[in-house]
Amino acid sequence: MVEELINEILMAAGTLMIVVGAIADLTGSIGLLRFPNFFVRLHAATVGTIWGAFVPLIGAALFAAGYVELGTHRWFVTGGAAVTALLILLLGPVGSHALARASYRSKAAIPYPLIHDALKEKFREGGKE
Amino acid sequence: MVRRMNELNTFLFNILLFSLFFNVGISLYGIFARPSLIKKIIALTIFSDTANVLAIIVGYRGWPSPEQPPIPPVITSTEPTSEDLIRFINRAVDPLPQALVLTAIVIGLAVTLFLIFLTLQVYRLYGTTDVRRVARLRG
Amino acid sequence: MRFVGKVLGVFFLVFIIYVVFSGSVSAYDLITGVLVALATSVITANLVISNPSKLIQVWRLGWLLIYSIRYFFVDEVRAHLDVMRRILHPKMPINPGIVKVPYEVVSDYAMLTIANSITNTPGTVVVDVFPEEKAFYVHWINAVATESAEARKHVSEVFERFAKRIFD
Amino acid sequence: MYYLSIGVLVPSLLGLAFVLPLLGMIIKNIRFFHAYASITSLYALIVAAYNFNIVVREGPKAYPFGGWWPPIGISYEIDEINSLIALLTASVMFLITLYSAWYIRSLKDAPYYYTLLLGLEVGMLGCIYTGDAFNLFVMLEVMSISAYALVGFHRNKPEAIEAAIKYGLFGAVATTIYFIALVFIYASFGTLNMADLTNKVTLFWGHNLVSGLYYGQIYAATAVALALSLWAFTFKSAIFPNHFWLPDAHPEAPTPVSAALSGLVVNVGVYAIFRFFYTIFNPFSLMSDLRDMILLVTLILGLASGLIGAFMMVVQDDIKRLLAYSTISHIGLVLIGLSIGSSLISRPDSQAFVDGLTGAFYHLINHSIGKSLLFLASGVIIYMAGGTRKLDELGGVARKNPVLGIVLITGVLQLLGIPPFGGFFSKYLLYVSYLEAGAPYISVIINIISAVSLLGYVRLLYSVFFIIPKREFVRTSRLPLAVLLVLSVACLITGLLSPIISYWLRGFVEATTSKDGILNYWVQGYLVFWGG
Amino acid sequence: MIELSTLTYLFMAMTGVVSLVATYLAILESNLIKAVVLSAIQSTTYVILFYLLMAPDIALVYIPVSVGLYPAAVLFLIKKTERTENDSNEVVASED
Amino acid sequence: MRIKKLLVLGSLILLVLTFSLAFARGALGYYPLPLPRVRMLASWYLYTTLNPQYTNFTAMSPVAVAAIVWDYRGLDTLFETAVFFLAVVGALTLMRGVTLKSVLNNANNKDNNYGLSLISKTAARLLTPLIIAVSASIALHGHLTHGGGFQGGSAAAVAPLLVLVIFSVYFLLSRGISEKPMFMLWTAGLLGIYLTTLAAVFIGLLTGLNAYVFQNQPKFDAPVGLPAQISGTLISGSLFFLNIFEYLAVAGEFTLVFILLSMPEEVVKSFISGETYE
Amino acid sequence: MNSELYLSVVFWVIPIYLTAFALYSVRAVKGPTIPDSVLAIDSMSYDLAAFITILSILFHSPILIAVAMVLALWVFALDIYVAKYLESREMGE
Repeated sequence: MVEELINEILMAAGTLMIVVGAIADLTGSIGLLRFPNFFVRLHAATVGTIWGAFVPLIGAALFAAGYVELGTHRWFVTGGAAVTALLILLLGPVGSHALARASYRSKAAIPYPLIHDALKEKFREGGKE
Repeated sequence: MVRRMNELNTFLFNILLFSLFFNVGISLYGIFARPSLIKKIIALTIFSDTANVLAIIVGYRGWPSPEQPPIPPVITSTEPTSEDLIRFINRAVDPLPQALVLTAIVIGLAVTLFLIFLTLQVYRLYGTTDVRRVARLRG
Repeated sequence: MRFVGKVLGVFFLVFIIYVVFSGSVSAYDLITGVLVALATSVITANLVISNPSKLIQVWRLGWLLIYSIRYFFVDEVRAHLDVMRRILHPKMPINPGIVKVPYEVVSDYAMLTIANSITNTPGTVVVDVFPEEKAFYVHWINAVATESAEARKHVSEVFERFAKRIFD
Repeated sequence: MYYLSIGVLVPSLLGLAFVLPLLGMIIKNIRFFHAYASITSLYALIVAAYNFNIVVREGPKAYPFGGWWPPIGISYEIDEINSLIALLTASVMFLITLYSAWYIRSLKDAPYYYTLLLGLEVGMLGCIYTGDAFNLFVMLEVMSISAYALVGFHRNKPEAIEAAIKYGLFGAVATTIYFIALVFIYASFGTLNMADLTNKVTLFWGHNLVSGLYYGQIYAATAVALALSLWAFTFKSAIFPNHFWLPDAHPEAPTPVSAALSGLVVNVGVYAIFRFFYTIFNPFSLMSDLRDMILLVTLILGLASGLIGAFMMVVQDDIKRLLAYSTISHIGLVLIGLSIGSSLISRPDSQAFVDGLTGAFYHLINHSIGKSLLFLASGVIIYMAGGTRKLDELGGVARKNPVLGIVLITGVLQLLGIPPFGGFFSKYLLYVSYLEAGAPYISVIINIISAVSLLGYVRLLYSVFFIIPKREFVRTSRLPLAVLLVLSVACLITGLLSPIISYWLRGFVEATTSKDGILNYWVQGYLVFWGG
Repeated sequence: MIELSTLTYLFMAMTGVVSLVATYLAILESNLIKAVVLSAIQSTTYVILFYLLMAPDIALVYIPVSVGLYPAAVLFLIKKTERTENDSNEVVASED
Repeated sequence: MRIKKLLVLGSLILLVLTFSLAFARGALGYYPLPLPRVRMLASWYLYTTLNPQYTNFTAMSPVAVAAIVWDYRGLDTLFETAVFFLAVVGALTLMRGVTLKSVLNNANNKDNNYGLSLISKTAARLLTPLIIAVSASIALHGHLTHGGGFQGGSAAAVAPLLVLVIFSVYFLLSRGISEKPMFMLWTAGLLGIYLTTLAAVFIGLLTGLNAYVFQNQPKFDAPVGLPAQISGTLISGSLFFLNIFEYLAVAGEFTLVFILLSMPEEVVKSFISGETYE
Repeated sequence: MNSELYLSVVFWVIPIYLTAFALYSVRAVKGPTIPDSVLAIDSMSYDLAAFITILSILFHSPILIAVAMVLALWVFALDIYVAKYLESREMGE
């Protein structure tokens, strides 16, 4: 009985997170299309990554943990989704940062217009690049 | 209703098939007509990948019912009974093309890696990867 | 001795990830997990952990827990809603700028935590980091403050407070 | 009774290749590798001879790998023809390996060279032995990738690298196309085993216990599959539209490798065409009209490549390039012989049919021996002439070294088709078969091909023999000459024993391509395992 | 009422069309790095296809090979050689 | 030019849509969806891949693909490994004589000058053991769920590849991951694969029983077999060993290839120039 | 047990995800710069990982999940390669 209640709660929470994730995902993709340059698009991509992928993955993990009909292999889903979510939490920002830094330094993407650019001043002082 | 649904499904599936056929054509154009060796290698990978997807499609099976998808060819219990096996056979997709594609992917990767080394060597010797210029330099 | 500590730290990390990813706790998983974790930790211990004594200070884990709850339920929600509003707003109100955000933590992992926290909240992305200057350069979608001390208060103060407690 | 020797030959050779790079890191003495490679290829020769003996005594035999009976598992199936070609391959490879010990002496990288050479041998033997269409694809790749790497072995030579990448790029396309053909075959027949395919196409039994009957529209699918696989096989054996890589690749490879590529590797494509269009899609099959069309195409392609090879030979001024074009011409001749089975040309059990196939295989053997001989001899000549390959600069090398001269004449006469040598009898059989089939104009074209190529060979002989040497040549050691002598004796034997050889070959061809032979292939390859 | 099967087939069709677009642009792109990135899009679509065609085993092989190893190897190669394809028949596409 | 490209693309897509619609409406003969049944051979594989009732006719692995790859059609896979082996040997042939020590000596070896930012480096440090753990899990469960040696090995190769890219090749070399250990790992894996495929034959020769090359489980006419279970845990005989060895071989192979690819160009050129051939 | 209800809610998430993927691929194909395309592939793959997990629940095939993780891992590697390509003089340095 208690077990069923716990499963129910897990599935409800999972569903909620999945739905939130889907909406955030759609918003992120719209932002990626609408925003004017690469550096601003990074923010939209973060929306798509954290709420669009991390949250629904955790939701799916909870859902699978509560969804008995998947059989004994449901822990496989839970574990896989949890590890994937953790990895995305670690990898997503690092990837964004690496891309941003590379494209700023190599001028592959131009961040302007900006209201303030501390990095440009830094490079001008240091005489780099 | 069922027939209309079936026709819609067929239409959607055919889009996939014809996209893949067109991919074969485009990538062959890339291999034969583009001048850069690197572009040729990229086109070669696309070509072999498309062949692999076609092979997998051959092994796919239709849905037994609209809510019941086919399952991957893995038995989920380690001590299956006869009923388990019958249910498994009735829903699992064909494993043989998957095994063939596994082999083909690795082979394609091996050949491509070797071609990449060869292209590097071509660049070291000729200073270009453009086949037209290579042919001209060779005389 | 120090090396053993490092190995043990990596060992538990790898072992937990292995078992969670395998999704079962049968004897086969446990035995292979121990073997894999042992091999991996011996190979990579020096790369991963530099100060093993921090691993046994359990209160750090408690701070990590508090921090993650606060991060996911307060900071993330606020930042997400803000950026989603900007995306869906017909006029798309953005005000981007790259600001300098200094930090004070010592260890690399603390720095990584702050940087990832900044990047993971939409609206701020770490573009560059200069360890010798101890400063992030953050691309901020709504740069209300261009001066570095002010910007730090907006962007990274909370993260830094927790990161210091967890890793330093 | 399952003979382990059939199954164990190719995998064990592969294992011997696996350890070679590691040994190369440990052992620095180059002689060890010469010995290792020679012993390995001698082992291959002995086992191949043993397998041939089995087939001669007991008929076709199959070996199921893993104990999985076909078509569930893969099986090797050898009959008279493919065990003979395997024996030929193993023996010529043995001589080439011996010769390599002389050739590779100055390079420090013997382990890698021998690994690749062993890989080439593994690939060829696997292609020939296999009884499974997909395994043929894998083995083709094993063979091809070693060939690409060996062509580019002289890494600092721009031409070699360019030839290697051309060969490799389009070779990869060809094998992928063969893979697509296999997808079609599996989609329509539901099996990949050659014996089982034979049954389904010929309807010996029809519905198979394991793999059912047909699926979907087999006729269109088979047409596509056959066209695609023909493309791949013609690429591997350098038949006319796909011959463009050969004149670059074969001359630029190290000389022993050129001999292996020209003498043996091209045989594999021809053998695959034989296996596909005489055993699987045999004259008695349901789809024989498709097969007739395709064999007509191969006839045209064979004629074209015979003529093109012969004409291009005449205008070459590079000795190895000349020999490479001669390969195209000779493989064209072999393909002409193989195309006789189209029922538009001859009936399946007629005299012409057997004569044409006998001639084709006889010519295949003659060409392998003669071409390897000439390429290996050209290596010695180039060495003696100080590295030049231009015909005009060779200036009478053979006069300095009479053994070399005799050997060279033997090889040229073998390929040219002059009576005491084998080439004459095989060309004669090809000529006669088309006369018997009522297509004399093709016989005439065969003669024209021979006549045109005569000019090319005469140029070769002229520059090597009839110019008075004006400069000093490097002296060469005995080992390569001994190998060459063995090969030239083989040339003489194929000629002198031609009645016996052609009698045997005729028997083999009849046993393989008659209806009973095909039935027997299926029975040995499939039915025996299922106790039928 | 839409069904799971139709949605799956719709997903297949979408990925097919996207792969066609990506392939076409990758072959015609004269900037080789862009071509690599576009072929990575094509690879991603094929991963989806492998997944939807119930071949996760293939997907597991194909992802490392096509998303990870090919681009890496080709980018190593491009870094050492040439960045663009010098196709005289085409104007080099400008970045906007 | 851009307009032309877009036009061609649009017409291509339109062509695809038209063709599919025509075929779906039955214009050129009805092209149906895949049928809801598989080929007969496939059902044999599915039925015998793990079937405790037929102990003489099963591969004892729940994963049909892995069973086909390593047991039913093991020969293909052995030679696929051979293709990879020969390709890498070919690459080594092209790079012969170029040793890593020389590369190290020629470079001014300071880690800080190379590589990406500190954030990426710290993340890579943390990521390395995680990747190895996950890849080992994929490889070691190859006989039970999806995955296997190649999958796991190629995932494991990400770790050295990421370290190579994020830090630099010099960092990798200073940590002892160089040509020679990878070479050893690779050859060890290959030999393991090879010996496993012949294991049943050796057992058969020793015991005087009939056995086939590549045999895994006992057959009707060949009672030799590798253990399918160890104290109740399924290990599927040779599949388990083959997965392990393939994992080692593939990880070593890829690392070797990328170390070769990342060598600085000037060093390689100085080695290659000046060779002569006859 | 209301698993049916939850499943039907999750089912209606699919079209939203498909729309998002379409938009992502528009950005990925359009560019205009290389980092833009890579960023779009990146976000798309992470979302794909989530979507794959949801689908494997809907398909009742738990084994399909392993794909998600490997996808996330390797797409990150793609980011790093491109970043390194843009930044450095040679890939190995």
